[in-house]
Amino acid sequence: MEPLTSLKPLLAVLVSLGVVPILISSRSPNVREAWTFGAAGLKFLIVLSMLPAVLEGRELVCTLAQVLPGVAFRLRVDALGMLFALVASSLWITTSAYSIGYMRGLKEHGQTRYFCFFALALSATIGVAFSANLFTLYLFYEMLSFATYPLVTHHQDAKARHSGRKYLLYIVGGSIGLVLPAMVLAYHLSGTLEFSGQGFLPHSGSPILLGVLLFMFLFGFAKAAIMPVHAWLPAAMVAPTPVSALLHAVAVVKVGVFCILRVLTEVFGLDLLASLHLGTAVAYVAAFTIIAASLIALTQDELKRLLAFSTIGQLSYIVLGAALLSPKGLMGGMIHIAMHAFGKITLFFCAGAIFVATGKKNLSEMAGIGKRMPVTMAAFFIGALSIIGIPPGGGFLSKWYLVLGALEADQFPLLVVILVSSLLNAAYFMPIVYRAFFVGSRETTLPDTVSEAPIFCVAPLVVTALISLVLFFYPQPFLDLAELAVQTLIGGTGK
Amino acid sequence: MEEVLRLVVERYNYWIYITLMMIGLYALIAKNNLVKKIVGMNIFQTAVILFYVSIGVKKGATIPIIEHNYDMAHQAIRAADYVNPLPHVLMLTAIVVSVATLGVALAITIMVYHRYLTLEEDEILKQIRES
Amino acid sequence: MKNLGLLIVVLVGAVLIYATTDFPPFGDPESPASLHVSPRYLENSLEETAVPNVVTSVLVDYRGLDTMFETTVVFAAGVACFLLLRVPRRRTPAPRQYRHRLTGLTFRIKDGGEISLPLQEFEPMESIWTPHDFIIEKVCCYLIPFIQLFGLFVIAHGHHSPGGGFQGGVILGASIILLSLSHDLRTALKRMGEKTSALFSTFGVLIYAGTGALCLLLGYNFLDYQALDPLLPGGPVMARYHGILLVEVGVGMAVMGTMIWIFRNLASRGRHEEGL
Amino acid sequence: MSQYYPALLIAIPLLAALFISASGWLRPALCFPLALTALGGSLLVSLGLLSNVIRGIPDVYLFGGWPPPWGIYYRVDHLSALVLAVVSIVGFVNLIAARPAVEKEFPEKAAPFYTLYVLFVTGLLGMVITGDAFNLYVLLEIAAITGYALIALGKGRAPLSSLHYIFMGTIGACFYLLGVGYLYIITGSLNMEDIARLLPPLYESKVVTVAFVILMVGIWLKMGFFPLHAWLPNAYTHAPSPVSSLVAPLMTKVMVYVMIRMVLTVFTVDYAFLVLKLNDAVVWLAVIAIVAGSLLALAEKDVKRMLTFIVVAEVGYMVGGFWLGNRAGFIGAVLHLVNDALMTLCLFLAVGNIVYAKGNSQWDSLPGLFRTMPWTMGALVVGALSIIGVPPTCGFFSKWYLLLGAIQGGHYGFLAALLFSSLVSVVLFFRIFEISYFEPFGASHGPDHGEDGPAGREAPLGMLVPLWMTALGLVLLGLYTGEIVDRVIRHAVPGMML
Repeated sequence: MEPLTSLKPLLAVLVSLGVVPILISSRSPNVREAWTFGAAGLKFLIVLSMLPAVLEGRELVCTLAQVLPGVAFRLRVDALGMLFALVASSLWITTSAYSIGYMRGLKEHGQTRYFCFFALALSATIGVAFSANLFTLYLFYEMLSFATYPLVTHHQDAKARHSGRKYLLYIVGGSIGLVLPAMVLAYHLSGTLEFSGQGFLPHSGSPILLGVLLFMFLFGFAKAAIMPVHAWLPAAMVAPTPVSALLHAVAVVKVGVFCILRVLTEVFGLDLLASLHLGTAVAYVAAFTIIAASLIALTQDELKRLLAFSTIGQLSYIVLGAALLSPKGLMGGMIHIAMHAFGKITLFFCAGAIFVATGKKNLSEMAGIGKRMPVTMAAFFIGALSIIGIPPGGGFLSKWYLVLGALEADQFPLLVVILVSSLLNAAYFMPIVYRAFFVGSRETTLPDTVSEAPIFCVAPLVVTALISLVLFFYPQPFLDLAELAVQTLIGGTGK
Repeated sequence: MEEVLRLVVERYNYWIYITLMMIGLYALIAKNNLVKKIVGMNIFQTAVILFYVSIGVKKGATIPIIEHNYDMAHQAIRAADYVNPLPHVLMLTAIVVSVATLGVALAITIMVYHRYLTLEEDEILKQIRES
Repeated sequence: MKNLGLLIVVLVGAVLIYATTDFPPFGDPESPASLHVSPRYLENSLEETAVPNVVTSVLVDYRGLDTMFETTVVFAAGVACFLLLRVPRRRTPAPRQYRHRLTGLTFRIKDGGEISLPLQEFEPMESIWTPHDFIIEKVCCYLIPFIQLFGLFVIAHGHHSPGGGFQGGVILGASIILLSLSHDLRTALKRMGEKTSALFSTFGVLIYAGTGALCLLLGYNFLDYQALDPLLPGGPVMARYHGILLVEVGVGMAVMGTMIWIFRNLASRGRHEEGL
Repeated sequence: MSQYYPALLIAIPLLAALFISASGWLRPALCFPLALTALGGSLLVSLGLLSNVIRGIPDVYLFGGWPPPWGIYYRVDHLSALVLAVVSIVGFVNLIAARPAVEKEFPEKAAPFYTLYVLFVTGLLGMVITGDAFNLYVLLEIAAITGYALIALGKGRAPLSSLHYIFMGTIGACFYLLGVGYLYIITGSLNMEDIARLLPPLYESKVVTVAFVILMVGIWLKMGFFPLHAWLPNAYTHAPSPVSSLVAPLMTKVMVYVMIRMVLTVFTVDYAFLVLKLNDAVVWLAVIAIVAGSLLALAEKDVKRMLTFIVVAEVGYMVGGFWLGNRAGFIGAVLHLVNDALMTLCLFLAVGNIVYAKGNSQWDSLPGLFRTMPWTMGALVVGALSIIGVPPTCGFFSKWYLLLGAIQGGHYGFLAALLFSSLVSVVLFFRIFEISYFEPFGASHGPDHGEDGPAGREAPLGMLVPLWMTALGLVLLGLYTGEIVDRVIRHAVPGMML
């Protein structure tokens, strides 16, 4: 069907960008946060308003400027982008609420700056989701990198500085050192950067060159945290928890994965990957990351670091799903973007709520916390279920599709990897929940005064936990979107 | 051999300017005293001027000022009778430029001297390092 | 540094000498430089501009733009020396010295005090001061007017003999510089103040550029002196002739003013004191 | 009217410079408005020229009405119109920003300062537009002499640095003059196109080869191309900040333009790339320039000095891009010329603000700047992102073309050098940002949230406005890259490179 020309994608990107001057100029925190909320809600509504058209199978396009021959600064909303944008924009609302509770609860400094860059980062995220070509994608990717830097280093101390360095080293080093030349090379080979369902790279290119190109993209988009370029993610956990939650469970890392999905499916195309056996190679790299990250997560004591390694593992599921090159696998990967987002953000919110209420970061100090903060820990349990992939957590669905995909692709070793990793996930999450609820009161080191975190902290995590549950029973919008996305990819190949 | 000799004899003017120019360049690079450097710079510029002026020379020609009351109706002016005026014009400009450069260079040298009380470059650099 | 310099010099020299072998021989009337552009100047200058001195006509007319910028370079150097060296006079209390004009007696006034005697009989003086040499002073007094007259001649006669604005301007400037050398800076400054020399230099260039702009206003190209025809007698060719003269006067003024200006700032490190 | 543009372009600022000088003696208050009017006027004229060129109206202007090669003529084509616009924009914007600094540092010398400032811009404009090789030399010297004087005005070792600049600059200019003389002696002409017409039968002559070499060496000396760059960092560091932000963006760029002009118009691309076959060697020199410039910048602990080494590296970008000898490389070089002028302006203006507020730009004066001077630092970030090459700032697009050119030309050394320098720029700038963001440690903690941070004030509005105009210009320029390339630069690409 004909693509629709529409300004909506641009609006969706700009709405948070436009709110930044207002945030800077307003002195009252209440006004500032009201604006943040307003922008978040508006953004979600705009994204939502595009959903029907996308579900009909149409694409919304908005061309801004022709910057290079054959390359425009162009936004395009397709099913996959829609899926991601829905997740990101809906979670911005909850995170905004959570941020207010968290930042005020801890009396953090520089809150105006914080909300500004948060809004910028969200703009960039939506921009990535709606990019029509590699150039636009790269633009927003870089914008996100630099907008996140002040958030990661929010505390402005030596530790934050160190993490900030690591963050830049991996993210910017990857994007300039690897993605940029890869992009130029791709442009040189094909004369375009426009995404297309079949991929735009010519099939005639030398296999070695294409292989090198693929891995330049794979490791260059370091936000996806595929080993060995994962080390920035645990380091970046020095950030305030809402930042970790939204950016490092949803926006930043998912942007990385999303970029890799785009590269695999719409730059190379499934046929090309299959014919060069590159899919399998990527799949094994992802598989290694999954297992290794889960094993490392087992050894962690600091809750946020554990979550970080868990994230690294989960991200590679998505890459793995795409690399299977089978329809079901692809679908699994795409749905996992949503499922993991809701599950993981719940977990991060819980970690933050615990920190606000008790000041504790380490698991060893949290024994018995379930009795003091029952709501929080219940939500934690649901989130964990979703991540592990046990019904009624939404994560079950995505894992189901991934397993199907592995079967479809005849990749039994990968099937084993998925299952083993699920066991490992359970192995690092369940003890936490167990120790939270089922230890004697004598083992608790927590003072008696501890109770639930402020309402602004608790309400969002309850909401996200509930959504995780709901998604198991009613995954329709995401399933439909993913199916549509897969259809355009596979349909193009004539299957 | 004769060939080489002829080459030199016919073009000795260029050799002279090159020699002068290299003297200037050497002074610019190797001399330690700032004023000597400026002198070298001037020699360098003058060498270029000499080069240009020597382009304009024509054997058997006179200065490019047409005789007064030249009877143009009967006799066309023959360019070969007068030396080429263009290099002279250009070099007037170049001379003025070199004077201007010299003026500014001297002004700045005075500033340098006033600031460091010496014109020897190594001493100035030593002072800068020590401060 | 010395060895490096030697190396560079030898290298550059070798490259330059390498090229000379393809040069036309010295004084060759058949060289391309003598055959391509310049013949037209020689053959047509008299006809087109009525100026027999071809150097002048090329300098100020055919390649008048170069010369305008050349004058600007001089002007810029003057401004540059002023900008860098001139010390603005500050009224700080300090011991001052005065000389009685008639007797030559000197007085020293302590920090910022005032003299009660009639001021016109005294002139301020600086500590660095050498007495004038009578013979030099007088000889120069007689020389200077002739030098200046010669300078004016060189400017005015540039169309017909070697000379022109630059040469004449330098001679005029030198006359004032001679005055400062033979007497002292203050005497020269009294004859021609700093402001005067600066404005001379400015307006000299302004005459040149203004003439060009005038041509533009009259509907011709910039510096096309033909445009001055309605303003000057003698037809379009003579308009060029007169235009050249006008511009030469401007150049002379600019060069004279700037030479004096630069000299003063260089000689007194921008203080404009009595001695040099 | 528009046929007078080339004359007006030069006449307006030249006359204004004279009026400024005169008004310095008669009515000092008029100096700045006059300068502003002059540069504003030439900005309008240069934009007019650009639009003429885009609309395909040729602009040849015969001075004195004499036809070439006897007279001097100015010629506007796509390339020169673009560079003219850049020069006049930079000159104009920087002039606005210069005022507070001039009033603070040398109020009594405003008149000669503005005179020389306007003359400097005049010289550069003339160099870009002229079609006569010797006229270019005279204009070069105008720009040079005013530049020397303006630089020597700085504090500390500025006069010494300026003197070194004079020595090197004079050698460079004399080499240029000598090269023109060599061309004159075998062609008899000084007009660029006339020389180009006469040269082809003489390609075998040693004189042409040597003329080419010394011309290039002279121009490289003037632009600070790597082994010949020694004068540049000192001169640009110690100059007063309004001067550095004028000279650093413009002088090197215009010299790059002169290099391109010489190769394109005088020697022709065929000669430079096919007869001499120097491409590879020069590109490798550029690689060394980029790498060395970046590495030397790493060693500096003064923001301004660091920027000067970045300028050295950026010169390598442009020279290398041009000598790649293919279409993308050429477009990249020209685009980078435009972009880099604005990026350098933005960075030097920002540093100028820091110097204005803090007295110097050493690392010691950086801590807490994000708090005390958020606007200045914000613009610095934009400029830095552009140098690094982050879209949508313009730096990305020229880098893109350069990278593409490197790939198309198979010159992977150049590719690697470009990426290396981008990465080094990240390090360079984020070191600065880290210091000014994180330090002093502890200032941002505690319940008061660091209200009692380091003292300091934002620069005056008169400096911030031009700074932010430039910073936004970087983004706009980036978004309009397609237009610029399509309408202007594409037409300047010589036929051989297509």
